[in-house]
Amino acid sequence: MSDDLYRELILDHYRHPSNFGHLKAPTGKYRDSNSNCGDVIQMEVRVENGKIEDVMFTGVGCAVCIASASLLTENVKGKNVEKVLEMGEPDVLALLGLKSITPERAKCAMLPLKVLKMSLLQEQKQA
Amino acid sequence: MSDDLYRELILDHYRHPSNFGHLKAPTGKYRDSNSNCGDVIQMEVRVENGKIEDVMFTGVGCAVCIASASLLTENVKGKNVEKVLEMGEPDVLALLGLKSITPERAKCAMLPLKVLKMSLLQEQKQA
Amino acid sequence: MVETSENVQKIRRDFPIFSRLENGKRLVYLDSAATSQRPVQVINAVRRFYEQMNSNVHRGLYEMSEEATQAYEDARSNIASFIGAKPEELVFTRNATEALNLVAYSWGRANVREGDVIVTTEMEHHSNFLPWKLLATEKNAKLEVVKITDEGLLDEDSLDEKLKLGPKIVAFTHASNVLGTINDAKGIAKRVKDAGAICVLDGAQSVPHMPVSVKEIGCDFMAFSGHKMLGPMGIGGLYGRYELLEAMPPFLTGGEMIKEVHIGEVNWNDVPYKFEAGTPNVEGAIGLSEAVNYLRSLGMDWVRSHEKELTAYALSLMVKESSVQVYGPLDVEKRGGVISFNVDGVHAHDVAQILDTEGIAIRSGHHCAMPVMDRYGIPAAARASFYIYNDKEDVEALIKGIEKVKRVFSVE
Amino acid sequence: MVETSENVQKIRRDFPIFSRLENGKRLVYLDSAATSQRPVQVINAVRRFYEQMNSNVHRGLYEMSEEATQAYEDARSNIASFIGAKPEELVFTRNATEALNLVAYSWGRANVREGDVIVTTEMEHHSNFLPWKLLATEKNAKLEVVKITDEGLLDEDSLDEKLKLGPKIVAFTHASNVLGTINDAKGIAKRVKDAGAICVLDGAQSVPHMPVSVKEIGCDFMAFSGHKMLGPMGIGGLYGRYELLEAMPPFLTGGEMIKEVHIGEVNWNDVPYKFEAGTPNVEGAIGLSEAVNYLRSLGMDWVRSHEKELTAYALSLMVKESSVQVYGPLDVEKRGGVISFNVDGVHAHDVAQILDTEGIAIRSGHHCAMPVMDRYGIPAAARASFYIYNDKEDVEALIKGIEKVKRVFSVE
Ligand SMILES: Cc1ncc(COP(=O)(O)O)c(C=O)c1O
Ligand SMILES: Cc1ncc(COP(=O)(O)O)c(C=O)c1O
Repeated sequence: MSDDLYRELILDHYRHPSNFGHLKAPTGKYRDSNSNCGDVIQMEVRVENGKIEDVMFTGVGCAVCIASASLLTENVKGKNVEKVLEMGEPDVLALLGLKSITPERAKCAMLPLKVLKMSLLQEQKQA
Repeated sequence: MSDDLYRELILDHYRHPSNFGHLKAPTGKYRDSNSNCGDVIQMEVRVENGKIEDVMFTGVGCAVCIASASLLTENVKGKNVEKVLEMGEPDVLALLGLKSITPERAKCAMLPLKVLKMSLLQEQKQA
Repeated sequence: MVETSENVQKIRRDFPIFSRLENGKRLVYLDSAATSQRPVQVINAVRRFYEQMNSNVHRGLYEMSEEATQAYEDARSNIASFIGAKPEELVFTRNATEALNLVAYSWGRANVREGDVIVTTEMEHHSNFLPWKLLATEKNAKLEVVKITDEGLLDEDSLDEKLKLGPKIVAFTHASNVLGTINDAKGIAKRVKDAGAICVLDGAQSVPHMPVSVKEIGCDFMAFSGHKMLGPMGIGGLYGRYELLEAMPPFLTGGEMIKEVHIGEVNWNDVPYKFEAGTPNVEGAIGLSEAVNYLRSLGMDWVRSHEKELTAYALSLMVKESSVQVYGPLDVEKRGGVISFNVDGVHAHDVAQILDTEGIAIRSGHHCAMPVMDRYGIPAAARASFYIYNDKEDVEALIKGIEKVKRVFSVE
Repeated sequence: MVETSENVQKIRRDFPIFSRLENGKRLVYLDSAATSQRPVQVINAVRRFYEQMNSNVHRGLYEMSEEATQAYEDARSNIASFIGAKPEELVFTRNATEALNLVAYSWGRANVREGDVIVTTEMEHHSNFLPWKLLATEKNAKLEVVKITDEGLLDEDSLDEKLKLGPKIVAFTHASNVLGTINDAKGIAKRVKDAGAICVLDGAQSVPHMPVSVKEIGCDFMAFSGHKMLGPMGIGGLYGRYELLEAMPPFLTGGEMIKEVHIGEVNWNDVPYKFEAGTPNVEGAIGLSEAVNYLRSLGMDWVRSHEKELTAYALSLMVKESSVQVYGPLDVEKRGGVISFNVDGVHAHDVAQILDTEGIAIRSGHHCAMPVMDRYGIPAAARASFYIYNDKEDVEALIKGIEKVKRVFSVE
């Protein structure tokens, strides 16, 4: 299974992540880390009329974590906030092209979605 | 071995302990207990010119503990304080007529000597 | 009756200890309230961990460490469900004592102020008494102690009186390790909550012996020990209501319980990890989970009714002996399988020692419950306690042993 | 060389885990700094306890309980002598983390006042950092952190500077779990004592790997963990100088740690029992004692020199790789068998994961030492660590594994 993790899709997004950087005028922003591993992800979103207009991320992490953030940000742009809040592990695995993942690596893969959701919730609270 | 503990000598001294009660004018007094078992012994001594003139005890305890206190007080009356401070487990076992004893029961048997020594040390501190 | 005994024979075969001879005699183990024995299933689970996946948890990416982490978290879910809790509400501790101290240090230090009232009872084990006493002393709070009746039940009036003082915390035991008394945890918890206090339950003597659900009871915290319920030593648990655990400051600090530490700044980890500092006792958790499976396979209702039967039988024989004093309620609906007693004129140590010569293991002393001893004006008591591997033969051996005590000490 | 490898083959046969396949490959276990493996001698000692004398300690008068008590206290004496301490100076704890917290809570709360200085270092595991940080915050004391050099040694000037502040406590690690650095514990302890402070040593990474004597070192407290030295999880120890332990208030309260409790009055038990509240991990202590016997039979000098040899070999190969960054001193006289490293452009997780596909178990992450990570400006590192059952073949497997990492990530 492990060898699967390092296919071109993931390695490409790790080396050249999409949407890496900061947003000009984010409406929501959140940062979190995985305990015991050192992965840190920050998401910045701009939501307009319940839609994700733009999203960017920064952070450090392993290939799975960074690729997940990169693929996720590509995927959610233009989506309704509700739809994104409904996303879960199967969606992230599908984006990564993985059938399954071990629990420790799942934490890496899922951190970006977790942080994204929190940034959206924060956005809503402020609105 | 255990059956040994309940020979007549010990049972007699348990039922009718010698020197049980309080001294009129003790020069030293000490009380201690065994953790986790509920044995409590108090010793009161009167020392004159480095000699134990009189000693009495009070307390509650098992047959071994009470018999040990009873036999010990009988034994030390008139003895030099130094001699008593030198006494140890073999002396107590000899008084009880026992060849050996398990560690838990040793705590019961040795409590009276331990308390007696402390009462003597206290006496000396005050003198 | 016969059915029960066959059951017990079958159970005993799972416990290697019963092939031991005690002083050359068949071991009659009547000290499960101190610690239970372990079935081969638990022993093997611990050994399997050592031999097949021993590694540290939560931090390893290699296969073996993932397996260990999974096994550790599966154990948490399994044990949590056994007491009616969610996995994230179960903190692993060394034993019930540490669990109770955790509440006193963390919740207590953060919430108790000068002049506040903390309530405990005369029936408590030192582990559910001293942490509150120290907390009270440190905070200049008042420790109020609910009385017990002569029969050995919590005194309802005394409880009411203490609740009227508006306490911050009420800590009480589900089942007494001396009197056997089983308190109506659910009813008391409701009254405690109505009085606005936090309800801390000591489940050390109930979780091993009867169905217990924290959700059903409605307490805020509950402590228990693995070694009293067929599990290994060195592992126990604290149930805490999620919102409370969330809001509490950590207790021990170190590895595993943080998200980020920089010299200037610290972020604590999520519940329950926030309370599990350092390398946990992984093999202990796995062993305890196996113990829970074993108990589940018997059914906690069976465990309770089996012990009730043995207790009723033992009490019926013991009350006939005029020179034997039995403490605690005589109604087996109100009590568990713990019987404390004294033989007139004989110290409890001597009772235990003489029973040992017959291969019978009981406990003697104050059972870490000196306030109970004070209440009955006795320095010590002998205590026999039953569990799943005991049967009527064991009860009869106990009664015969007491006869020997009386002979040796010439008690009428 | 050949001699060593034969020794290792012999040792490995004592460890059942090595018959496991990791991802279908021979297990190359390079994560002993996280937790060590257990030899069959330890596994059997624990099982024997369960099967033959499992019972609670210190409170039973029956034969089996006396045996358990004896075994528990023998374990204490044996482990104490292994670290150059007297039995009454060894308190059993769950792990090193709890031991360090005990000192911070008990000695710390009783002795540290507002404005006092507490010193720790940039090199510490969170377990020897957070308890002091919390203590400082609670008491409004100042936490001062000794710097480390680029090479990964304690900065002597920085240490001097902090000692001049007249600290109450100086806590430092004997061996770093990230950099491998071995500090001159004896020399530093003397300077700490001369400065009038209490000296707390974290021995978690030294006691398993080299001869350590607290008497020789002259520290006041030392913490260590059983699971890192071939023993079970859930058991560790705190050495404390007798006079200090005597004078300290208890930490956890409950059963076993008192002499008398009445509602109004409490007398604490003697040292070390005063600090062991509740049912201890008896089987853990017995298992750890057997682990100590195993280490003693190898000789701690052999252990140290064996690891030195492996470390030197590994370092000599790793420094040749320009894309591999190794942290900590390169001189094996100054370091133990822990090697942290990063491969350029590859996150440590990915290094660990790819090595796992080759059956090699290493750790990755911040190793519960985020201040060290901050010091080197890295979010994480991969870490390989050696113990008695590793040999040069394992080192070569590691190097080959790193080659694979570079291939997968196309690192030059
Ligand atoms: C240097 C150091 N100190 C303390 C600890 C904490 O040990 P434990 O988790 O067993 O409490 C560790 C373990 O990782 C360590 O390496
Ligand atoms: C009622 C009760 N509470 C708490 C405890 C403490 O359990 P442990 O020693 O496992 O912490 C006991 C054990 O004797 C007990 O009987």
